[in-house]
Amino acid sequence: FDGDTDASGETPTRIVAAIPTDPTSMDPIRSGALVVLSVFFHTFDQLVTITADGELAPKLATEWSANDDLTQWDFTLREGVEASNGEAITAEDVAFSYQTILGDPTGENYAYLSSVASVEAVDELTVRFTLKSPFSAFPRNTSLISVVPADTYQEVGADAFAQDPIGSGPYVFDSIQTGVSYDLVRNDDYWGDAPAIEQISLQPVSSDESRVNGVLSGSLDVAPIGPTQVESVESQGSAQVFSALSNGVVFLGVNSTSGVLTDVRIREAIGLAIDKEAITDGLLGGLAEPATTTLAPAVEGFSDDVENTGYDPDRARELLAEAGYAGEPIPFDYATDGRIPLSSEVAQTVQASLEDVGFTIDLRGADQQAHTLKVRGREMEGIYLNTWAPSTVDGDLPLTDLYEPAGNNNYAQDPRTAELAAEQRGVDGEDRLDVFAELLQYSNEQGYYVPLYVPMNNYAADPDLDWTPRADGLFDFTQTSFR
Amino acid sequence: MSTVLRIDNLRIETVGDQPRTLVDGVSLRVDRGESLGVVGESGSGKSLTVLAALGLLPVGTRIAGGRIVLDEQVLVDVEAGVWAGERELRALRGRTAAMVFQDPMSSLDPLRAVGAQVASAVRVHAPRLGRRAARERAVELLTSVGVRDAAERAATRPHQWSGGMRQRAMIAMAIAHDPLLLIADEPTTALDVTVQAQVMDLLAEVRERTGSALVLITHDLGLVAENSDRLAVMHHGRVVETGETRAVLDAPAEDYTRRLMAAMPAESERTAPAVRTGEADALVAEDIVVEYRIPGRSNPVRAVDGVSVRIAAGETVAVVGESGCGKSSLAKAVLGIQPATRGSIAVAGARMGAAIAQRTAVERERAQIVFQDPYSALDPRLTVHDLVAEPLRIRRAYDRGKVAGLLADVGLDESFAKRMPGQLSGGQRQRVGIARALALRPRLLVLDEPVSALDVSIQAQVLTLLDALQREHGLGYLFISHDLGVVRSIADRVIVMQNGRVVEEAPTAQIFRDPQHPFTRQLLAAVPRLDGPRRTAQASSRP
Amino acid sequence: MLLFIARRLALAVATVLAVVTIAFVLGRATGEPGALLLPDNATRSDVDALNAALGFDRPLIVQYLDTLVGLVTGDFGDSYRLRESALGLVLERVPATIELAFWAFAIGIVLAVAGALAIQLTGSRVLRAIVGWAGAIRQSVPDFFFALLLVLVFSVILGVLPSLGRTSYASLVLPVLTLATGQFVMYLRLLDAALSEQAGQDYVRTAIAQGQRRSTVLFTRMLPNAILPVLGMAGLNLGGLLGGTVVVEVVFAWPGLGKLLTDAVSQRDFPIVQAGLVFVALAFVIVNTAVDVLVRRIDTRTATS
Amino acid sequence: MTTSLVASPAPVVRRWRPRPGAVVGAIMLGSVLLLTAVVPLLPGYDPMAQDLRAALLPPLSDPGHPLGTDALGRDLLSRIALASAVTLGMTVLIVIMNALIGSFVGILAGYFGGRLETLITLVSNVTLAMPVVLLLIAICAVLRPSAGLTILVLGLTWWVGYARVTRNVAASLRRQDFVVSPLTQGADSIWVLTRHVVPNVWPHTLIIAATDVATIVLITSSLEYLGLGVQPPVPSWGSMIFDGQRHLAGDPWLALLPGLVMLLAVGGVQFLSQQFTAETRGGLLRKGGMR
Ligand SMILES: Nc1ncnc2c1ncn2[C@@H]1O[C@H](COP(=O)(O)OP(=O)(O)OP(=O)(O)O)[C@@H](O)[C@H]1O
Ligand SMILES: Nc1ncnc2c1ncn2[C@@H]1O[C@H](COP(=O)(O)OP(=O)(O)OP(=O)(O)O)[C@@H](O)[C@H]1O
Ligand SMILES: [Mg+2]
Ligand SMILES: [Mg+2]
Ligand code: NI
Repeated sequence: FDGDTDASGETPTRIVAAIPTDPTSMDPIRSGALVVLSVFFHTFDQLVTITADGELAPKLATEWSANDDLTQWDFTLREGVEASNGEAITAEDVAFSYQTILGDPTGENYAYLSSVASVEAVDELTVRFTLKSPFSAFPRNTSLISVVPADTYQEVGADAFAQDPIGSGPYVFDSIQTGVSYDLVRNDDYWGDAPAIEQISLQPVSSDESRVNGVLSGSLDVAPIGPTQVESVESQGSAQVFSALSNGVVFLGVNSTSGVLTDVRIREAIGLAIDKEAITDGLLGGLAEPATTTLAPAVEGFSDDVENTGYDPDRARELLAEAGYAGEPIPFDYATDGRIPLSSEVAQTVQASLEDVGFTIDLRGADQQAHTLKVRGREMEGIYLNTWAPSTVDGDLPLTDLYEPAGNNNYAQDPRTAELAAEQRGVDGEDRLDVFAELLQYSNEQGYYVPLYVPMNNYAADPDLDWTPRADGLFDFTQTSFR
Repeated sequence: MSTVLRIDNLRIETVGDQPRTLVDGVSLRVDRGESLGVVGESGSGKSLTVLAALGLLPVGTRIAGGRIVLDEQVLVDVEAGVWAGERELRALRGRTAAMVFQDPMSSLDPLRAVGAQVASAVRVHAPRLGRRAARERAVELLTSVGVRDAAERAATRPHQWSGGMRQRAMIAMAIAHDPLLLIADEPTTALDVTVQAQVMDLLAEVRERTGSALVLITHDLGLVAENSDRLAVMHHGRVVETGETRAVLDAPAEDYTRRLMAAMPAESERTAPAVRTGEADALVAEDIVVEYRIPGRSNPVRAVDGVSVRIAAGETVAVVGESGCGKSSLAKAVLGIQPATRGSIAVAGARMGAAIAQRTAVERERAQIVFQDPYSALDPRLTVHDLVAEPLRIRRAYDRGKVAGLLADVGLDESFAKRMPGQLSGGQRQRVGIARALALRPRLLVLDEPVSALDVSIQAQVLTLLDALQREHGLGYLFISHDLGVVRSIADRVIVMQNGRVVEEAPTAQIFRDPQHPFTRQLLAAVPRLDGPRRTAQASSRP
Repeated sequence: MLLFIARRLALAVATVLAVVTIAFVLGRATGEPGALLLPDNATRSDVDALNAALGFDRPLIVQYLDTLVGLVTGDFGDSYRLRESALGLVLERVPATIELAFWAFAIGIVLAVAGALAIQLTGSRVLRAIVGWAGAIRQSVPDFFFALLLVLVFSVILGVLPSLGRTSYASLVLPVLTLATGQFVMYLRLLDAALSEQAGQDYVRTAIAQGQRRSTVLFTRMLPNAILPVLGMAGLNLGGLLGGTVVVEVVFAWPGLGKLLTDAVSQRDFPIVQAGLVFVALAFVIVNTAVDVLVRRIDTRTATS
Repeated sequence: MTTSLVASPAPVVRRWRPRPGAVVGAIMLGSVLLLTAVVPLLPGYDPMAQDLRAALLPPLSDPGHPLGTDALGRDLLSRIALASAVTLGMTVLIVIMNALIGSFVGILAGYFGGRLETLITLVSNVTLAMPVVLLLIAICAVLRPSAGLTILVLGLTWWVGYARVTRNVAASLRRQDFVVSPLTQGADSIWVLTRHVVPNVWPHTLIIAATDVATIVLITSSLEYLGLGVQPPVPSWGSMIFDGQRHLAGDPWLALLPGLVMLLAVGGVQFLSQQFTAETRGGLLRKGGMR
């Protein structure tokens, strides 16, 4: 039984997918939150794209190259690309898009381009980026920036454009009902291969249970679900489950600059006290892997050689005794809802494990937004649960945030980590990976973060859906079809 | 002469595991066109008996034995196992027998226009009558019971009608189908004497027209004397005496009937006044004006308009007048509960502020009040002892012995001290109220209709008590009442009020013998008396 | 009557003003939203720039006056997150919530009236007991769980009704059912008590003594008298009903005001919060004033006392 | 009534005959109270001890965990007992706060009337017009969500029902003679309020409180759904049902057992409270003719 198959038995060509949160504005210049990208990937072209397996691939740009010190990047554009209203997409449009973003520090995309000094159209099909400092992984950041047709955008203005956005992607907007439904139809004039799916409807559904039941009852074709629901969906047989390791890491942030946590032995004891396998296998039902570093294996920059403390509660107790820890309460903040599935259970397990070895933990839940504000205000006093998943599938974004001075999660403010994070940008290939490895190993030894696990992205889907989920959890249905 | 209603050996009990018998072996008979009076103290089973006759017993009670025959139709015969069904009863109600209830306000639907309610009473048994015709008939009926501008008034709701008018509307509904039997359950208790007289006149006039028989339930012997052919006296759920009204009243055979009659206020003035000369006047109130502000209306309602009262120590001054003439407002002004807007008040020789808040505790204790309604005057959660002790406690003069003394003064022995108001009869409550008022040894006692809520028998006890207390303590009484019989037997002087003004003031004897003002005469004429004129439907109108 | 309406109007204005003020105070106390609007790797200075651009660097009193001016002109500004007119967004969601609340209320009260009348008419203890039990059971199941059970039965197992969204009349059924059952229980209790009270009134006895049918008395006399106070309660309950839709909107992905507002509150999207709260408060005072006026028209007793 | 001067005491001993509903209610509520009281005394009681390796044991499968375990391997029986204590405790606190505030406000408004009453109407309108959920989310965004905060916010805002009823009662009491009479004897308003008004108002408060228990339990559990309320690892009925519903397909008892306990308690209180409220239940007068 398949709700999408019509009476004639033809394979369906419309897909209804649930997104977990409301997208913001449909103006790709100003909006750049992750969930919106699930829309923009379909309706706009970006210079490059990141494939489901995390590799960089051409999209609007066919090729790109840098000068020797990696401070100047030239992108060559595809010829004959047109927006759905017929406006040609050239280097001018690319330059306009990037320049507009750079001109507004309050936009959501501004931070992705923090390394860019200037953008110019060299000729019709060449765009040149001049960077403030060397940056080897720069092209990955361009996968997040959508290119708008400059004339149209300027003509109608940003607000009107957001109501009726025009792009050059494989789909065009059919209708937008803010917060309700984002309906796309196939762009038959698209320059690339025509996707099999003709219509896409992206609908925000915030409750886990509702997404599962939506798929099970046929209201949805594909939806992200929580780890506890995987087993029951599988057992129902009326839907298939996709599970794939994500590009994110769930970790404990540690404020190593205040209280007892300034002592590295105590920080180490935290890592030793937590049985990560018990979390991944028991609590998360095997739908996660223990993490060794603050980068997930799928992310560029991950290294197998980096080791973490491992699980050794006895050693943790010893360390605590050595350090003279006398039960000073350590605040432990977590977000009750939002980005980390089962965050409350995970936090409770972590609390129990820590208290097991002698810590006194003061567990404090807050909603995701309050938690985010607190993280970004550097207000965490003890430890906190957080996650980082780079949408570029490259280690650079998290490094900035975790190890550079301006990083929101950087409580240590260790000049050495900042130095290594910057160094990584100036080198390429194996050399770059070595720098990463050194940084991540150092971080683990210092106990600045306690990596917990790499979660899987889980989806329930129509049993006939032929689809490969992306590591970053975003939707891209250009390669998708129904059997 | 055929019988309209016949009740034989009726027994009514409460339902439940341990039934209480409420009405026990009552037999009554009402013949065509005749009028039967049913009297008896409160709770004697009068209402239950007649309600049972129409299958209207309240929830929690049931017929346990006996026989009821209405217009030759056996409604109940417990021994024979006959029980009339809902449908049969419905056909009889309102057509064969109709009822007029005591409280005309609560007996009408507050949300529907009075005319519509009369019209629906018309249509119940004349379903074929169109709405318009029913409405016309309703107006006709209302006009026939003396409602002026009936067509216009029909569209207004009960709360816009006065008590007497509402009772007229109830009667209009009851006579809509010229019933063989009218049952009136205390139809005038809520009304003052003048209106009562009008309503009784109307009932007689209607019966003359329709030939209906009447069952009149009341505890006013004067009322039955004037309005009934035969009389049944009930006591504790039984009929203790029946017979021709005149005969029974002239020569009561039963002890209880005699007691009832003895308790009626004598039709003579007080013989030995208790006025004490030489002491300061209990009350000197000059030119009192009381006004009520009505929210949303610019000029206030003037309830008392320039009244002056002087009461000597040991003197009883009665204030009479019809309902709403400002008697209670005057009393409240004296006490400062509703401050007078003008005028001066002096109690026991001392002038005091208009509002109670302006009076010191010592000033307040000089004037005390006994309230009209003994049920609302006592906090239901306190014991008698605490109730009487309260004024003493307020003044920090509590003393066990004093409380016992006060209770003894009002004739309540120690055994009452621990009871709650709910366990007292109305008369006993009123005595507790008097004890409270006396606790602070006032010079002036304001009595706002202290006996109008009581049965005659209890009324007599309270009046005797008041007289004794006055003699003992030299109290001045401001005695408010609309019962002229009571006033006559207790007051030294009478003030007659109408519309907030004094229309006549004179010693009691003079007022009753030689009333000057027409309004006073009208009041006096309206009082029902045992030897009053008969007000009965003419035998000639009987079929 | 005019004076009465004028007083109610003054009260309404004061209510709305107070709600806005509370919203403002709470809003400013919850912190500045900039950090929530930018991606994880945005820096402190980006966030500060955004907060300044949103006007959070102005003195509080200026911001408050600005809010009040917005209240008067009906311009609450643009949503920080969605970058659209806040009022527009709120109004866009209003129909969905009203649809939900209206049907839940209407069905709840109609069923409650029917149930209460049936209890009175039959006088059946069994019926009252059944209804009492059903009410207790419904009241013991939180809305979110009740909704989930409905979805499991009607969408997943039976497959007859959509489990989420607002696409057709069918999608209205489950959310309305969730809310209406709760409303039903509440109103049934109120009505049953009110009717039982009316049953003891003398005017009922009068009507029966005239030979009226019990059913006629029940429908034409007791019901109007009993329903007036219940209507008053219903008006007051409106705020609660709107609050109660939040959970249902989340479970059924129903694009209503409740979800928009709760999200806006947690995301510190103050223009939406303020526009939404003003709307809710206005709806509340308008409905209640209307109910009061209606009740006073039907029951003229209250007007004179 | 006899007419002799000294009436004999007629003690009004109304035998309290519980209706069947009240008995059932008492048993239901009693069993929950018993559970909360007795389970903590049992040897295996530990609502916090986790054992991820013994997670999601079904009921009756393990002698150590008679009702099984939750997703973190915690003993369900212990947790249900603790949740009952927590939820009932919260509810009782909230109800008491509401009853106190509402009655206080209602009595003042009813007794003094005037401007004070207008002000109180305004305050109650504002609390009614401002959905409590939104208020709580906003406050939780400032302070951390916690049981205390929920108690405080609900306790301070849900009192309008009490205020309305007590205002009416107090307003009608104000006109009663027994309230006026102490004034004529020299008492002040405080005397009248404390000795006559409050004692006569509070039975009404009690009746509302009894029916309000169910409402408060429902509201707090809805708040748990939004993450506002009792914080982990301390359980409440709402959070247990919410956590359990994620396992509804495989391990339904996780949600159903706390749900059942909640039903027993809420239903119990409800049936008990009907004992107070429905004294004169019956059809129109009597049914079925004369009989
Ligand atoms: N529904 C009821 N359930 C139980 N007892 C009742 C009920 N109605 C009346 N009674 C009792 O039956 C007795 C007779 O009541 P009834 O109303 O007939 O008195 P009454 O003579 O009409 O008195 P009154 O003059 O006060 O109207 C009283 O003791 C009363 O308490
Ligand atoms: N609180 C009040 N507000 C407005 N008007 C009032 C108030 N109390 C009494 N009145 C009006 O004042 C007038 C006199 O009332 P009052 O109670 O003094 O009459 P009364 O003579 O005691 O009548 P009754 O015999 O019915 O007790 C009436 O018209 C009444 O409607
Ligand atoms: Mg009677
Ligand atoms: Mg009076
Ligand atoms: Ni007697």
